[in-house]
Amino acid sequence: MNEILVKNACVIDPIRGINGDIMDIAIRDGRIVESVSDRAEIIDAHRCLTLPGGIDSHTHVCGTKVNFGRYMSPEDMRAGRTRRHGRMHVTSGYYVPTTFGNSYRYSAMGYTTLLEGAMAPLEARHTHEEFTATPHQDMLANTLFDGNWAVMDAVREKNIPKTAAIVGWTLNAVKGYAIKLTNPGGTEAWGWGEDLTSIHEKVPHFEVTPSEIITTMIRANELLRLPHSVHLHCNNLGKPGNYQTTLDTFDLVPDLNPDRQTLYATHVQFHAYGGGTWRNICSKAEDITRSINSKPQIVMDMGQIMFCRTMTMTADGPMEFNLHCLHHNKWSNHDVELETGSGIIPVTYSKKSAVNCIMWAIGLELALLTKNPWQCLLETDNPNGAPFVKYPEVIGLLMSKRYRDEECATLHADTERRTSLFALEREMDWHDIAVMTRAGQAKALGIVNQGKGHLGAGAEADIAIYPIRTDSVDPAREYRKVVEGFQKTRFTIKRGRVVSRDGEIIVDGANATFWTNALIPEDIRVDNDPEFIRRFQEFYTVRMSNYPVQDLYLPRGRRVDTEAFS
Amino acid sequence: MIINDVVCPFCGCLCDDLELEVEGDRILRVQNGCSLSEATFMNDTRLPAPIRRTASGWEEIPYADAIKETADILRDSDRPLLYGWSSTHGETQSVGVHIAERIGAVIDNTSTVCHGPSILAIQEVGHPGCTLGQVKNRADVIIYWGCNPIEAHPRHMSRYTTFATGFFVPDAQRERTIIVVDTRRNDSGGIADEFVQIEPGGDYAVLSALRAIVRGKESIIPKKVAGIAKEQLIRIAGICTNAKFGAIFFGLGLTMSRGKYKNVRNAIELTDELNRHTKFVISPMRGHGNVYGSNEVFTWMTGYPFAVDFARGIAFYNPGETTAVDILRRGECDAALIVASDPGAHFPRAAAEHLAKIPTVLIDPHVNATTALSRIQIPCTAAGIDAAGTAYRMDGVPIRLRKVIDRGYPDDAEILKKIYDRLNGELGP
Amino acid sequence: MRVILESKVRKKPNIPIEAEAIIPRNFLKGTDLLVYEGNKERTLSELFWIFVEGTAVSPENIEVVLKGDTSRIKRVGEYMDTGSILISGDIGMHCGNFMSGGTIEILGNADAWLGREMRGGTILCRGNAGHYCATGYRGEKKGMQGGRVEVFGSAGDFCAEYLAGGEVHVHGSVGDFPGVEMRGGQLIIDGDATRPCANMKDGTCVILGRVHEMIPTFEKVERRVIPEWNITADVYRGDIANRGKGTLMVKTAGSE
Amino acid sequence: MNCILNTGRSVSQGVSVEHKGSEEYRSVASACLLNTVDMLVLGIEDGARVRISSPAGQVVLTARSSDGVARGEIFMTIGPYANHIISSETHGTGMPDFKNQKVDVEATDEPVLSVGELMEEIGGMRYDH
Repeated sequence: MNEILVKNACVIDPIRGINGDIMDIAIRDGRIVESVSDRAEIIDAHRCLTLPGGIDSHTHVCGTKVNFGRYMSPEDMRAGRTRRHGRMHVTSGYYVPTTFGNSYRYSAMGYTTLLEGAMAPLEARHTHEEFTATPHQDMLANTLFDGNWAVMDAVREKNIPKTAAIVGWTLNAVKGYAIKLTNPGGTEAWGWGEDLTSIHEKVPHFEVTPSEIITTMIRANELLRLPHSVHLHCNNLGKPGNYQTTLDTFDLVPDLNPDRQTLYATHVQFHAYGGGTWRNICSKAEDITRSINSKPQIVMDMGQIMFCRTMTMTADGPMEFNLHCLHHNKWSNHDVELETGSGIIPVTYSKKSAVNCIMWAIGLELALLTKNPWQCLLETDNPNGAPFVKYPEVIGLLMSKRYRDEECATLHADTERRTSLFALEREMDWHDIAVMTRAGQAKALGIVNQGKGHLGAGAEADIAIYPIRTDSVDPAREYRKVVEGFQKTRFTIKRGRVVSRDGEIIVDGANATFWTNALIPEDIRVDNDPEFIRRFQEFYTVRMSNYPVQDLYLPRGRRVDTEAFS
Repeated sequence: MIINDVVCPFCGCLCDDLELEVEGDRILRVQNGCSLSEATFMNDTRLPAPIRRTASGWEEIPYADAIKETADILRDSDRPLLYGWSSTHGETQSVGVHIAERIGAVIDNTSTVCHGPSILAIQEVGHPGCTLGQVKNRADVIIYWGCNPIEAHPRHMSRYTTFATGFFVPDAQRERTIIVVDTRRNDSGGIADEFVQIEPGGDYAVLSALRAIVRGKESIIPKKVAGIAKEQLIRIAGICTNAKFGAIFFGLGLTMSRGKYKNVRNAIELTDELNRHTKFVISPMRGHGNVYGSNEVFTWMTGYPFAVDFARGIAFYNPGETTAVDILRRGECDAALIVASDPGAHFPRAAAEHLAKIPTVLIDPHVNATTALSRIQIPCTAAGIDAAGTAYRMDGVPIRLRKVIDRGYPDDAEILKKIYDRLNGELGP
Repeated sequence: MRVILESKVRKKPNIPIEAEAIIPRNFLKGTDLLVYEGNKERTLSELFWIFVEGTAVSPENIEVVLKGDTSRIKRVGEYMDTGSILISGDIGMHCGNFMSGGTIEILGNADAWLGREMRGGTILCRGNAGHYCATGYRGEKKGMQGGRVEVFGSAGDFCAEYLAGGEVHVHGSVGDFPGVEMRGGQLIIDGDATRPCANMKDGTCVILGRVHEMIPTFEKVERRVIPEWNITADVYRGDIANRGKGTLMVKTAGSE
Repeated sequence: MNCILNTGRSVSQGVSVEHKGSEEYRSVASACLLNTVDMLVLGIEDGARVRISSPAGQVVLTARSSDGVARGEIFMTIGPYANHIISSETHGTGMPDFKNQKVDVEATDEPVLSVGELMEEIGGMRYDH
């Protein structure tokens, strides 16, 4: 029996409605309990800010595309090198760090659960291999369906149960957690070097539109009763004037689930541009947030960019090629047969660039203009907008108007005119930040029931204790203390073990991987469908029997069963 | 017993549609495989037990002794080299990296003498590629440049390109145009619709010329480039820009010839240029079954795909300096651990010679040329035959190799873990 | 102040030494510096006989002299910003990496990556330089960005790859692909060169000797007298394959 | 005769690659493909032996005529015989010149060594099993 008692913690636990109470947290064998024996190890939090472990609901840390980002970037690897010491392996890299680098740095920031934003089913085994080498966070994988041939065929047939059956089989086979659509339909068009420019344009050959794919998948998702909603990267990412596509997409979304959103729209900053060219691009964050504020069925995340050199990587192959033609730097592309695509290019976000400054402002506007913090979560689409180590700065900016003003004074002169950020007075409080960095994620991902995102009895003991005294720090003025405080916890506790102390990793990790298993009626299971099997064997280059990821790739797999079709 | 959908571990194609008949610890029959695959499964003669070289000859020793001695050699080394890793599975590779990190070694894999230059090129300009099924289902133009699939990847054409039926290419042989570019007319050239014979070492110039032509700058190109008439270059550029989906596969003809990675870079930049007109992809024809896996594992663990030097505690990478051939040629390393490969046969003489001068340990199921240069050899399982594990196909698709029989050998990952544990015990935290 | 480092005889003389600590500024505080021999940390005095002559109050007055077998010592002069280093024999790889000021003079030959990613200062190599003389690092967009590298012998392959600024002058010949991926700066080769300036974006290269295998995607602009060099040269623009605007000048045969 | 040595893979090399002690492997790896005209110039016939030398070393091989090989070029499968004469210079790239080693070709009566013998020439000790 392993017991810990965290004493004198200043707890903010939004899911349980606790906001800054000084209390003790009892832990036994990895879970939070009502009380522990007097033999428990004592950790004195000294009234420091204590939150449920951080959850990133959209990050790129593991898998084919991420590793290719590393593979092609030896110049980045020399940016973040640390030696092996104690329990810590060697790490390399700043914006595309090694798996251990990612894991240690997230852990130092108090993060204990990550959702990998994009996993191609055919290459899922790779993602899971890297999950086990990212040992200090529990992992979940968004599974890509945006160009899935079988899905598009079922969508064309307007067959929601069949769509659900294909999704259910695939998630089970590849040990995925949720449905991800990246530029739906566009990644298939990119197989021919083309893209789709509106949600009503037809995918070549398949004769379905993004709008049909999105709406059918939303219904299939609910039919499967998946814990998370459809996770959408909208069409037309990164194009001036794309906000209209984003608004049109939001208008498609019904409200189907009482427990959570019906659509999770990711990195919305990249989808909130007005104007028609890079010269007249402007912010449409007000339009986007007006829509979000009237649609509780949608949750988004920021997709904040920060000024730095980083790497963009996404399943959105055509977008990356367009970006490449603009930047003339290195470009990688990796289309995945019958499923999806991907692209990678390095970028530098600079304050000298009006476009970059506007992008930076839009991310913050989205957060500040969204009334309900549960609807706008904090992330940078790591590493697309910035590496995740920049989160503390984003927190600082949201909490301090003064910090924003200081930054704004250094931006390209056009920024003020083409965004509304300079006029926004809102300063977020500790509770808002707790929502936007863990509680909101847990609710949106549907893992509150798995004991994530809160500190109630029965929850997994994932806890972050930051060296911040909320009673003495004024975040509006002392934003530097806020930024520093969120960079390095005093303690990060993962499933009842102290894994990180003052930024130092002190144990070997033992993470878990969550995946969903929808129980699908025999008569519509696709692995019983001869036509599905025939097409699989004929057009994939791996045999259907070699496709599923074996259980042994998830040494601590946590299956989430759903009563699909019930 | 018949086992279906078995994965062949030999080359980077990782064909996964083999049918094996096995009985006990023997494989009786291989179906669907090429001759390389058949030889891999059928002629699998192993070193029976660990051996140690003495002044008078070779002696068999117990596994425990071999493991202890190996750990001692590595621990006492000031500049150990860990090399190989491509004919085994990912778990072994991953333990190898941990050992390298632990003892401050240089760890390198066989891409160093294969597609290492392709990696250098990709690190300069990226890699527009795709999985092989994308080519199979869509490509109407296929270019094999400096590679000979008929000899090196015998089923590549039938599974993925020339003869493969694809969704958008139902009549593959009629609908696909095949271009072969090489310095000599090999069998693969015989199948081509267009064969382009380049003067040795002329690939770079030809690729530059094609890029300029695709850009509409054909007027500056001389009448002949590396032995190829300008008209043929213009015709090829035309075939490429008119393709619906084009795919370039390249091999050692680019990576090993003069200019090395610059040839590959130029081919990638040609692909990039073609994407401004149509869809084009490019892929290296990776050799060893799991050489791409060694790149993947090294990359996520260290940040670099090969040639990683841990001497300073951190990971450092600089091919030409931290690559195995260079370290051996300069006589730098004072101990070597070779896993699942045969540098004795595949490294130039001077490099191989140094292996015989230092304590070299070989962990490999087979007796090979390196055996003769080693102090100790420890036999182990062969991934894909009597050991299961992950391998990465030449296009990055991860496939699980199966264990089809048990021959009583320990897995190389297990042997390495014992060495690692010993080193950890002796070196402390 | 002059610091003389004379290499000691080593048991394993082929194992490389990494000695980025050897820059003039570091000797202001004494000679208690750490270097690496293979994977082992060593003090400077374990590997060198150290002689210090005179004193200095500022690093620009410090001269470091390396004697003996120094051909396996890497990274000497890395991040050097002032003062001088004199190497009496050959020097190992990466001499003068990231150097921003001061002078390094090598009386013998220099191994590969001499002056890698250099930003300022001067490197004089009286003998030959190895491959990748005055270049950059794998995957990085810019190579040498400033300063001057002068090689009195010849240089190996990929000389001045990714050159982005500063001047590289090789009095002898160079190997394959000099000035490949160049994007700025000036490369002068008194001797012969093979496949010069392939894929160049910008910058200027002058070749006074013979060119082997000219890249076919350079456009000949004119033949003219180049007053600075007192030669008649064919002037090319390229690399057209790479949308380049670089200048390559090749002395015409017989012109003086 | 001065030639350029080119090397590559072949099916028969691949088939016997894990049996480097075998006669089959020896015959594949020690074959030296020459242009027919070059063989005439050297005054040798198919199956005759040639000594190939380079600054890196020398090795005796069996000559085989091949139309696919250009004049002035010789072709071998990758392996220990080819490597016996290939320089370990990598031009700072890690990759030796496996495709363009300058060599000298002459007729000889000396025997073709086994792989084990080649390895013993560079300090190894054969293991026979």
